Amino acid sequence: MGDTAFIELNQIVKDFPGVKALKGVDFSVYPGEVHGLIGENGAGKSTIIKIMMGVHQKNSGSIKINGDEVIIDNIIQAGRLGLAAVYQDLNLAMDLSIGENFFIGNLPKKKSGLVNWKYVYEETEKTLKDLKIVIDPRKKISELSPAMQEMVAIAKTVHLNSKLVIFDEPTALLTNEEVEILFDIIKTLKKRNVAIVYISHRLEEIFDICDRVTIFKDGEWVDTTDVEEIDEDQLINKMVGRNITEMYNIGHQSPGDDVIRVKNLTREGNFQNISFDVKAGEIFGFFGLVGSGRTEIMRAIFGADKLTSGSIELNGKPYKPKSPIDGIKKGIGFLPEDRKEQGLALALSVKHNINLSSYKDINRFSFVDKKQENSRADKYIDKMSIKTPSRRQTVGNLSGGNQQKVVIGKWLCNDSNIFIFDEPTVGIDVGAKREIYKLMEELAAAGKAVILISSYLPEVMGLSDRMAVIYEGNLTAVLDRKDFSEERILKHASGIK
Amino acid sequence: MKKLINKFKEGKIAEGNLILILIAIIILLAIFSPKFLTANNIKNLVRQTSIIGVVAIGMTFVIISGGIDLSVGSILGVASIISSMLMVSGLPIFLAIIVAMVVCTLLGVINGIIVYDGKVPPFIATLGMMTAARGIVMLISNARMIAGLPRTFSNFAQITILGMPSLFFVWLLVIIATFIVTSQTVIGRNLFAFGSNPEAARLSGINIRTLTYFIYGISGFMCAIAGILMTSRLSNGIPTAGTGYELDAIAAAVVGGASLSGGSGTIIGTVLGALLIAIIRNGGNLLGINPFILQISVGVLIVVSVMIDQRRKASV
Amino acid sequence: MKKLINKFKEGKIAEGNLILILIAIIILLAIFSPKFLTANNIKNLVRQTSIIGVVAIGMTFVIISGGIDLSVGSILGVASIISSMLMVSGLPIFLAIIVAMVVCTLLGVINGIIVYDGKVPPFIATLGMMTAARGIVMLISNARMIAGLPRTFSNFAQITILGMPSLFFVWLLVIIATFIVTSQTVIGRNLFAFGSNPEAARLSGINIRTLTYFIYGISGFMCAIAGILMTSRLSNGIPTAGTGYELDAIAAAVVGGASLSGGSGTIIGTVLGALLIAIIRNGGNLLGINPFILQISVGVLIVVSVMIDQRRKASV
Amino acid sequence: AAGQQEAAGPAGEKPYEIAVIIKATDSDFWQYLLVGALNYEVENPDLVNVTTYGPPSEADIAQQVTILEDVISTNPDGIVIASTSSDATVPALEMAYDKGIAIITVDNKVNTDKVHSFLATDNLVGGAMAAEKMVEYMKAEGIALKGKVGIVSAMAGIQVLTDRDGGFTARLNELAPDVEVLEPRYIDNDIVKALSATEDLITTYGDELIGIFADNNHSADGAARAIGEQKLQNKIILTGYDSDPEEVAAIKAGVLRAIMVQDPYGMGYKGVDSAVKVIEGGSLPEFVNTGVVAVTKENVNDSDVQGVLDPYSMKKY
Ligand SMILES: Nc1ncnc2c1ncn2[C@@H]1O[C@H](COP(=O)(O)OP(=O)(O)OP(=O)(O)O)[C@@H](O)[C@H]1O
Ligand SMILES: Nc1ncnc2c1ncn2[C@@H]1O[C@H](COP(=O)(O)OP(=O)(O)OP(=O)(O)O)[C@@H](O)[C@H]1O
Ligand SMILES: [Mg+2]
Ligand SMILES: [Mg+2]
Repeated sequence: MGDTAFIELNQIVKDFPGVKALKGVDFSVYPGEVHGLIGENGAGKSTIIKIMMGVHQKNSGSIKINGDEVIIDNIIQAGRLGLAAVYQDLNLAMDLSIGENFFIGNLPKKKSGLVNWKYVYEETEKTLKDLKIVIDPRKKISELSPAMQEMVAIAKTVHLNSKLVIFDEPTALLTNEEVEILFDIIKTLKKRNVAIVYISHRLEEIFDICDRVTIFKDGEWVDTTDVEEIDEDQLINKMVGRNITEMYNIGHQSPGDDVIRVKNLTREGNFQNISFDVKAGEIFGFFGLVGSGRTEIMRAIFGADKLTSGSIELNGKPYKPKSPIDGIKKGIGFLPEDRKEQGLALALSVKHNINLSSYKDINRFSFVDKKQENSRADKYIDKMSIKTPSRRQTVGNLSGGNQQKVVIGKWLCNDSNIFIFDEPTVGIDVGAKREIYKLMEELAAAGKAVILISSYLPEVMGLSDRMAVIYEGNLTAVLDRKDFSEERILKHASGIK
Repeated sequence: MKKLINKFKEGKIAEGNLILILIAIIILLAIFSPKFLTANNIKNLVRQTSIIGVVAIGMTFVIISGGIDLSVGSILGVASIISSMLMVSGLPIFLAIIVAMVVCTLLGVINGIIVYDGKVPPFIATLGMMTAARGIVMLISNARMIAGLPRTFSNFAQITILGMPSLFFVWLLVIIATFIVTSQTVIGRNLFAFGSNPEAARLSGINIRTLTYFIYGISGFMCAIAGILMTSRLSNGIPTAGTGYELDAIAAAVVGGASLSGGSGTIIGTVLGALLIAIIRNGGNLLGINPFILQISVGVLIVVSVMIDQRRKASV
Repeated sequence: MKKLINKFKEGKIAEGNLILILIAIIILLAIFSPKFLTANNIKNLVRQTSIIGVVAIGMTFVIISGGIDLSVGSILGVASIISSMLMVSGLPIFLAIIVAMVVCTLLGVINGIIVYDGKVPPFIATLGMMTAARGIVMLISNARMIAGLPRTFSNFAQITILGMPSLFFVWLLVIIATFIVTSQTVIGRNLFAFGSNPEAARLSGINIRTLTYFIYGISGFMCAIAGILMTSRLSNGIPTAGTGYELDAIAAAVVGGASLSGGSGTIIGTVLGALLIAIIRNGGNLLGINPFILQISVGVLIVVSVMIDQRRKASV
Repeated sequence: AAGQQEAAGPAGEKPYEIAVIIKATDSDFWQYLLVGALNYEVENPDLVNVTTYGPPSEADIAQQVTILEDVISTNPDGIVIASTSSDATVPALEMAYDKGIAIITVDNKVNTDKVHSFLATDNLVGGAMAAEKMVEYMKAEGIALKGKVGIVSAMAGIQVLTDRDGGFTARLNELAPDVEVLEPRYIDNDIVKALSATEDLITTYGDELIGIFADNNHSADGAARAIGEQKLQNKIILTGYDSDPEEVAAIKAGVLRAIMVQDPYGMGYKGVDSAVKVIEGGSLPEFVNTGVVAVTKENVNDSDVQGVLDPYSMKKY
């Protein structure tokens, strides 16, 4: 760590229409340090890095680089100053090739002025290979799994040879293996005396990789400290203002009757011969590596995708879904993994989104019963403790965790009895995570069946009564809680017999 | 009332900006042309706006859903020719109108089928329908006007009720009905959800197939109403009726605040948008502005009013 | 070559479907009309397609970027009137062409400014320009054709080189140049990145302001070329020149595989799309099909070819 | 009806293939021309085989050139064309002429000598006649020749319309120098827009407005309706152009005072006939005036104008 900070931000204020995102925060990073930045959803983490990167303009405050005051009013300039970032939302051009995305905004030219494609593809291939990723860079990036896409984005940013590299929640989509690669990358950067900002909601990562950590709360700076001088409980306390111990400690029910029975389910190209059953009052985990086909299985059960063969029984009756309408009628609620693309109408109000699946029940001659609409919205805003100024707030303006709660509220509102949660806590802060876990507990206690898909092993292990493990579209094991062990699960998940 | 004014000030009424722009233009015109605020001119104005106003309302449904309907003008032509040919052939007026409405609604539904089941982008699906439907109109009418409509039918558009033209009341009825549908019914809620995020709407159990049929069907139905009004007003079935109306209708909806990417738009906004464009044209005519300069001004004003709207939205 | 065929079979060539459809139609027409595959008719065909083909290429840039340009027809009219008025007034042909090109490119850039800086949706921005530019054309030409062009200028469009019309070579030049720009230059690739994900493009440091100006400027420039070609071909400056071309150009690009939501589209696809539409019309004329039935067929075929394309894409 | 069969007999053998190309398919006027042409075919089935073509709109000049080129590719024996532009079709027509195809132009003169005959009305004269009729009726109604006269024009930038408006304005200026002729209002050939434009003219100029000239059938339909609705036919003298059923009704009702009717039927019929004569080696005059008739309430019921008013009544197929 050097003596002067590479970048130093003082009293930064940022207002968005209706929201004070940053209320005068300080933040500095030294060369060769990995600086963790944590806080609840909506605390202002992404906002401050976007100010550093010239994406947003601060309302007041100052930025110094190597001790000199600078004005960063666009991204190009930030790049010149040696700043680079991997943003939270995957910002890739899905219609383009991997190589092109690797060099987006920075394409190399030949002497003739034309794009040097040879260099583009060779360099991409080489750089990715160094990171143990072997793929054809001429492929369209949309053909990659989200995890691989994230790795491309990371590799691309690192390749820029910047003096400060910012990672905004890089691990949300990654498997253990890729997280290892990422940490190796960060260590290499550190050796090169690069300053690094690391944002994550997985606190153990902060302890694994960071030297110092800064905590934000509601747009205000709370503390900056050496990681060695703080423990996880203290960190959480500073972050959410209360103690959360034993994240995964929830009550477990004695299971009831089979609610859902699945036999030999097959969807060509996605999964084969999947059979399992889920009982009332049970939390049934689904673990597998990213891309193993869990989402597809659940989508097919919900009715969103077509099945090739196999049968499903719900409460003892045969069930053949043709569209989500059938699944919903039978009381299935599905929380999709991508809430922005599949779960929410972002431009509409909280109220509208909560009621989205229930309008069929709250109308008279197809006229919406507005009293019920409002009272249901209020009920679930309250029940889920959704942080929103009013039920009329546009969902797009809520923070990630609160958006997730709105989607859950939608299915509660629809009186579902089978809940499928697909990666429910991706990008969610610890406080909100805990609330979602408590909610699953409540659902199970009320006799509902809960299916939990997660790529985050501690979470599935901690919450599930039983767990199915999927490897490349095949069910490799169904384990009871007493048989859960990390080693065993990972073995099944990677196809080792 | 006070609440309303406050809401207005806070920019919470979506159509707020537009109302201000409209008022400003009305005041300007009233100052420069003493004829502008006469009863007669107002009557003319609403009469001139009613027909395109009805089309624009159907268009608003399509635009809220994230689609576009280029076939409105041609379907309007279908309504005009079919209803008048049937009347002339002796069918009772009432039946002729019903048949035209059914046919046009079906043409709209066919648009919906091409879009949903054929997965053809709305722009192309309705562009094809625009070309094909106009061809059909020309073919069955031999590109000729249809004359000899029953007197009672052609008189309808001439009637005034309480001093206002009958066309205005039809438009008003359409406005009220669609206002209720978009703001009070399940279909309205689903329409916005679908336009805002089709995949989320589907996964929430909304039947987006029938919804798509419904949306384009409504647009076709509105074209039928507009076509029948126009036929009554002109006492003739006109094969070229409605040519170019698609752009006017889209402009009205978008000036009224609808977004072509779907999920937003209001009936009242569209009504104001249609009025704004009509008032500019009417005012320009009253002031005796050179028609080409007027045309230029209309173009500029459409852009400027959308620009002002965007600015004010961003600053709230 | 074998590699190419394999790629083709695997559906990896974006324009594959279109080529198949095109070949099928050509075979059908060749069977039914012996005149279709004559040298003379082929010459006519390319001549007829060249002008709209150039406009469609400019449109392709805009569509790839996720925008739309409704003003192409009017800007084409501007080129026609300005270049012919200047020539008639005695300016050297060369200079007249340059002036027309500069003016039209500027009009395009103004579209870009309204879209980027004014944050007005492209549909509205260019709709305004469409109306305003046509007004300007009418105003400066007094809505009259401009006759009396220099012979050397009007002769240009009649010349054939190596048996092919000169217009074809201009089109070919434009195709080659834009093919290189879109596939081999940084600005071309930035265009795709921007259309595919504007936010990602911005965050990657692409200057999307100048890119937007460039895109609409190119479209304006292409309209200038097309307008000048048309003026030469028609030996007149025509104030109504290009009316309705926006829809033909969009149809060509979309039939050619461009998506109106941006990020995809190819120059070759657009060329094939323009040819497909032109061939249908040409074939209809050769077969002496009733013009209304021909109109209906064109509408249906545009929709069907896009539908087939979607199906095949989905099945790959 | 029209010759859809594909193969024509070898050149020189009957029936002759005659292609008729109109300016636009979207109006009664051009449909009337086709009736004339097709009637000729019906009357002489062994002599000619008529095929008809046309672009959807008169604004689309390039499309008409395209059609002409396509038609020439099919090698007909004769072409009858109403060319929208006087220059644009020249190269194609000259080529066809050189190939030995009989070329008959109608309605609009084309700037080349390589045409066998030209049949048309003079639109300048027709416009002037409309002015004369207007003045005549103003005098009859006792309206002082002072004030303003409006023009409702179907479309900007179309040559024949510009001629009509120009002929009208020039003649009216001669006959009534104290009357101001206003800038034309353009209506995109849309009757509803014609109606609105006329309403706005009436609102704007009130009593000052003493006459309106509408330069085609759609503009006259709309103008007549506006004037009729407000019962101003005795204060505002309306004269129009062309003929369609609505105009005829307006004439009979006294709202529209006069329409200048050309003979599109004759252009079609005589056009095909001329082509046949050329093919068979006859010689023809360079120009045939097909004439324009002013139809008013006085002569609207005369039997000899019925044919020009509604050629559809003469349709034989
Ligand atoms: N473009 C914007 N317009 C309006 N409000 C915004 C905008 N971007 C962020 N905000 C608001 O600013 C606040 C801070 O958001 P920010 O994205 O910085 O949070 P974060 O700490 O990154 O949260 P998360 O952990 O969920 O990513 C939130 O209340 C958010 O709703
Ligand atoms: N849009 C897509 N295009 C092509 N292949 C896809 C697409 N989406 C998923 N796949 C592939 O389908 C398979 C199953 O993916 P799926 O998303 O169901 O996995 P998952 O186990 O749910 O993992 P995740 O944690 O990503 O949700 C994988 O091989 C994946 O790469
Ligand atoms: Mg964030
Ligand atoms: Mg998944």
